Amino acid sequence: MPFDIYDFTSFTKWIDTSLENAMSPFWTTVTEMAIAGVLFILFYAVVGLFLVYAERKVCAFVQNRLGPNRLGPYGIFQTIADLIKLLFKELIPIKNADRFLFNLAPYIVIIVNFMVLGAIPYAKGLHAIDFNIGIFYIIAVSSMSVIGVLLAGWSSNNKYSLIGAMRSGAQIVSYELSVGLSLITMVIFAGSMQLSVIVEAQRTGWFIFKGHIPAFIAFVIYIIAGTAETNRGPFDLAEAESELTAGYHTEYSGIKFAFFYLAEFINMFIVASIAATIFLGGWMPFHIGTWEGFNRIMDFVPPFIWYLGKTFFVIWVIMLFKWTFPRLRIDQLLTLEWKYLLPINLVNVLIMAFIVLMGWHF
Amino acid sequence: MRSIINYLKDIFWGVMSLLKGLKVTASYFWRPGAIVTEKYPENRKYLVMFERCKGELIMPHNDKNEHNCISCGICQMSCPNGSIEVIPKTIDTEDGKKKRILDKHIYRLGQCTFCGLCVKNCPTHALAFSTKFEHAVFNKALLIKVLNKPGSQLKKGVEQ
Amino acid sequence: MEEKAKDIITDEQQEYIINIGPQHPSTHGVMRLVVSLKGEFVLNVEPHIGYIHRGIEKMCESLTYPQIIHLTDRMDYLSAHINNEAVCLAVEKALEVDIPDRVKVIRTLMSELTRIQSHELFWASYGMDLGGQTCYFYGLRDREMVLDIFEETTGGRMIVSYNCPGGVMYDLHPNFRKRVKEFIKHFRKVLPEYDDILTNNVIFHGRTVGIGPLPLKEAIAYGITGPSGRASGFSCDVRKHEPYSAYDRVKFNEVLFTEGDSYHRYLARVEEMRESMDIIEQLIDNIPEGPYAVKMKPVIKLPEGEYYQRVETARGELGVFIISDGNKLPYRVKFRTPNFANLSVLNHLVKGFKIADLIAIFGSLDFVIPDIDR
Amino acid sequence: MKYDEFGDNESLELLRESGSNVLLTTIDDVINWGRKNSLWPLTFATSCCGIEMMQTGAPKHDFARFGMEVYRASPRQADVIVVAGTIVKKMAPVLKRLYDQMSEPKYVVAMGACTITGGPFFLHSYSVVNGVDKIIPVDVYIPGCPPRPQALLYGMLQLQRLIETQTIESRKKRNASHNY
Repeated sequence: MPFDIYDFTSFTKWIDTSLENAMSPFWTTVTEMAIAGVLFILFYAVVGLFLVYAERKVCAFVQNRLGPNRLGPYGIFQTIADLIKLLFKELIPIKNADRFLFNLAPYIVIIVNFMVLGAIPYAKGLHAIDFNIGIFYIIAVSSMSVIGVLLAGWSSNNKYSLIGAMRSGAQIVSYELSVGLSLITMVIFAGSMQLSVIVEAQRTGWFIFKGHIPAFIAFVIYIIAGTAETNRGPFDLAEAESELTAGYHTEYSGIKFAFFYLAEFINMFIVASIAATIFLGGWMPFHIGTWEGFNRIMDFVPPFIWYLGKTFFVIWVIMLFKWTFPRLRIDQLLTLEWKYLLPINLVNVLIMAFIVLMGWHF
Repeated sequence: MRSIINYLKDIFWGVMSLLKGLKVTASYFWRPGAIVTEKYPENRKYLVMFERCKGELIMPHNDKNEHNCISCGICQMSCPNGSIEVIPKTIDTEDGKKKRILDKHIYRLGQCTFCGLCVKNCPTHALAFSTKFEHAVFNKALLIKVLNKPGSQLKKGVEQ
Repeated sequence: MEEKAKDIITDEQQEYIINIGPQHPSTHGVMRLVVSLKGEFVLNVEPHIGYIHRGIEKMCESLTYPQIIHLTDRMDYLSAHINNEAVCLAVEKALEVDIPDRVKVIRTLMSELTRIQSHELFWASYGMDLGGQTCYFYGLRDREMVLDIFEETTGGRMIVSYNCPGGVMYDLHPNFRKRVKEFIKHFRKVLPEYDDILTNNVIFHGRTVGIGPLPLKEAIAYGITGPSGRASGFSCDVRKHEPYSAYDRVKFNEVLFTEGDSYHRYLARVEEMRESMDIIEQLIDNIPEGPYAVKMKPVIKLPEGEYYQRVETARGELGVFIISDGNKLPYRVKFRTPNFANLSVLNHLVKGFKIADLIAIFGSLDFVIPDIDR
Repeated sequence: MKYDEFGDNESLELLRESGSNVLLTTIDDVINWGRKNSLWPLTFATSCCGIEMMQTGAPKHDFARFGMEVYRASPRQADVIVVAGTIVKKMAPVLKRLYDQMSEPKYVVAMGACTITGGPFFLHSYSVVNGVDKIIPVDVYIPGCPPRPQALLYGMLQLQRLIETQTIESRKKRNASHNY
C-alpha cells in the first residue's frame, strides 16, 4: 500500500532506540515523556487557539458577517491577542471563596484534556499511548472533566455558578451513558477496544459505511451526546449566558478563565476526533470500492491531514449546532437523554450485536 | 402500538425541524455573497451618509466667512435641554445705530439630542446639521463647541 | 461557617434567592428581578423597577409641547415614532387642527415600519434569550434596512423625532417608496427563514409551548395589551377599535390567538410583522399629495382642559393624558405605558415554572425597561 | 485609519507624555497590542444606546472585525464597559460596583449624551446622574443620541489608540489618581 510511506512507526522506533543507546532506560523514558509533553502542550495551544478563531469565523460566516479580520491575514492572530491580554489580566481573589479548590478547578479541566489527547491516534504510529482498552480509557477519563466544573461552581461562592455546576453535573452524568453506549456499539462491530486496531479495521471502508444503519444511528447519537458532554450549545446549560450570566466560570478572570475557555474547545476537539477515529476511519484515507486510480490519489494525502480533515468536519457540524439551535431546558435535556437517546441506543446495540452475530456486515 | 408510532413520529418531525434550521445556517455559511458588512474605518473615504443624517449642529459660513445668525436666541429657547447658548454683543454700526450681533454661539455636543427643533425654528436658516459623526474624544471639554468661529464650514445647502 | 450558611439560605423553607439584574443579559436593560427558587423551580418573582427612572412625566411639566416629543422618543425607544405620534395626536385633538391626508398616511407608514423593526428586534433578542444566537444577527441584519429608511427620511436611525404638532418635520425623501418596496420584497423572502430557524424548531416549541399561559380573563384583569394580550384572545388593538391617522382606510387583521402561552405571544408578533407589511403595501403606492405639515402657531398653547389619546405601540396601548391650564407648558402629563401594565403579570405567570422558563416568559412579554420606569 | 485622520490628538499626546518608561517599551508594546485588539465589552446597556450597541454587533457594522464581539456577561471577564444609556441615581451604585468587579486593565467608554452630561435629562430631571464621569473614570466620550454604530466603532478605535499610549507604570499612576 503506497500510503504506508507515511508510517510513523519506524520513525518513533528509531528515536526510541537511539535514545536507548545514549542513556539508561529510566532516562530514556523520562526524555520521551518530556518530548511528548512539550509536543502536546504545543499541540494543545495551537489547536485551542485555532479552534477559538475558527469558531468566531464560522459563526461570523453563518451570520453574514466577516468576523475578526484586522490582525494578520483574515485575522488569524486574533486569538493570540486574546491570549496575551488574558495572560496579563488581573486575577481577582474572591471573598469567601474556597481558595484552594477555586484555583485547582481550571487545572483539573486542563489535565483531563491532556490525558485524553494522549490516547488518540493521529496517524499510523503517531500515538502517545496505545492502550488495548483505549475506548474504555477515553470514556473513563473524559467524564472526569465534570469534577473541574463542579469544583469551580462550588468554590466560587456565587449562586449562578452553583446552579450552573449542578446542571453540568446532572448533564454529564446522564450523557456519559449515551456516549458510552454508542461507542460500545462500534466496539461490538470492531471487536476491539484498541484504537489503533479499530482504525486499522477501517482500511477497507469506514465504519459509518460498513456498519449499516446502526453505525449511522450510533454516529448521530454520539455527536449529540458528545456535544452535550462538552457543554456546548444547544446544551450549554452550565454557562447559559441568558440565564446564569456565565455559569460556573462567572467568577473567574484572566488566565484561569482562559483555561476554561480553551478547555471547552479542546473538549470539542476530543469529541470530534474520537468520532473521526471510530466512525470515520481515523487517519485512513477515503476509498471507493475498486476505483484503483481514485484510491491511489487519496492515498497520497498524508494520514495526519485525513485525520484533521475529518475532525474539523465534525467540529464544523458541532459549531453549526451551537449557532442554529436554541438552548434546551434542564428537564428537556434529561428527557432527551433518558426517553429518546438511551432507548434508541439500547435497541441499536442489540441490532448491531445481531448483525455482527449473523455476519451481515461487509 | 400507537404510542410507539407517535414516539417515532415525534423523533422524525423533531429531527426534520432541526435539519431545516441547519439548512438555513449552513447555506449562509457557504454563501459569502450574503455578507453585508460595511468595513467602516477602511471605507470612510467613500462612505456616503444620508444627506439628512444628524451628526452635529453646524453654522454654515459663506465664502466671506459670514453666517446668517442674528442672535435672536430662538434656538436657545427651543432647545429642550439647554445645549445651545447664544451670547450676543452690541456693536455700533457705521450709521451710528446700535446693533445686536452674535458674539458666541455655544453648542454642547455632549448634551445634544438631535431633536432638530433649533434648525426647524431658526428664522434665518443659520443652523444646519452636518453628517460628520466622528466625535469621540478623550477630553470632555472638547465637546463644547463655538459654532461661529472663523473658518468654519462654507455655506451650502442652507437655503433648503 | 454558620454565618456563611445564613447568607445563602434565607429562611427555613430553604428558598434559594437569586438576583437577576440589574445588569443581566436577559433583562434587556436594567431591571432587577428577585427570584426565589426551590431547586430550579421559581416560587416567586419580585420585579424591582426604578433603575432607569428618569422622571419623564415630571420633566414634561417644564417643557413646551414640541419639546415633549423628544422625550417620548426615549421612553419606548423601539416604538419611538408611535410615541411621538401619540403626543402629537393629543395636541392636535386639543387644538382641533385638521391634519392633511398626506401627514396621516406618512405617520401610518412610519408607525408600521417602526412596528416591524421593533418586532424584528424582539425576534432577534428572543432567539438570543433562548440560546439561539444566530437569530439575533439575522433579526438585526434585516432591521438595519428599516433603520436606513428612517435615516434617509428623518435623519435619525432609531430615535427619529420626526413628528411635530401639526404634521411631520420634513417631507418624505424621494427614495422612500423605492426603499420600502425593496425592504418588503427582501423581508417577505427572509420571513420563511425565520420560521425555519425558530418558529418551527422543535427545541423552541419545547421551550415555549404551554409556558406561562395567560387566560383571557386574567389578561383583561391585568390590563395586558398589545401582542401579549392578543395572544390570549383579548381584542385590544387600538388601530382597529379606535382608528387614528390612516388606519381607518386600510384593511388588516387583528392577530388573535386563544392559548396565551409564550409561543403564541411570540407568534402574535411574527404574524403582526406580516400584517404590518400588508398595511404598508396598501398605502405605499397612494400617498396623497399635499403639505407635510400644517402651519402652527410658534407657541402652542392648549386650551384649558384634559386630553387623552391612545395609540397602539409595538408593545401595547400607550395612553397620553394631558392636563392643560391654558399655558404653554402642560400642567400635568401622564403616560399610560404598555410595559408597566404588562410587567404586573410577570409574577403571576412564572410561578411554578423553571428558571429557564422565567427567561422565556420575560422575553415573550417583550419589555423595554425605560418604558416601565419612564 | 491614519493618525492625522483621528480627532483629539492633543489630549492623546498629553496622555502619552504622562507616563513613558524606555526600558519596558517592547514588553509594553506587546501587551498593549494584545489588549487593544481584544477588547471584550461587558453586556451592559440601560437604554436606547444599548440598542445601537447591539446594532453595532449586527452584520452590517460587525464589531467582530476588531475582535470585540465576545460580549461577556460577567464583569470579571470583561475589559471595557460601554456605558450605553442613562444612569440614574438608583443605578449609580450598581454601575460603580460593576466597575469595581471588573479586573484590571479595565476601560470605560461613555456612549451617548446621557452618559456624558445627562443629555436629554440634563436640565429638568431630578434623578439622572449628569455624566458618568462623576462615578467612574471615563476614557473615551462618544457623543450622539444615540451615536450611530460607526461612531461607536470610531470611539473604540480611539480607545485602542489610548491603550497604545499606556504603559504598566502609567496605568498604575492613573489608578492611584482616581478617587471615586
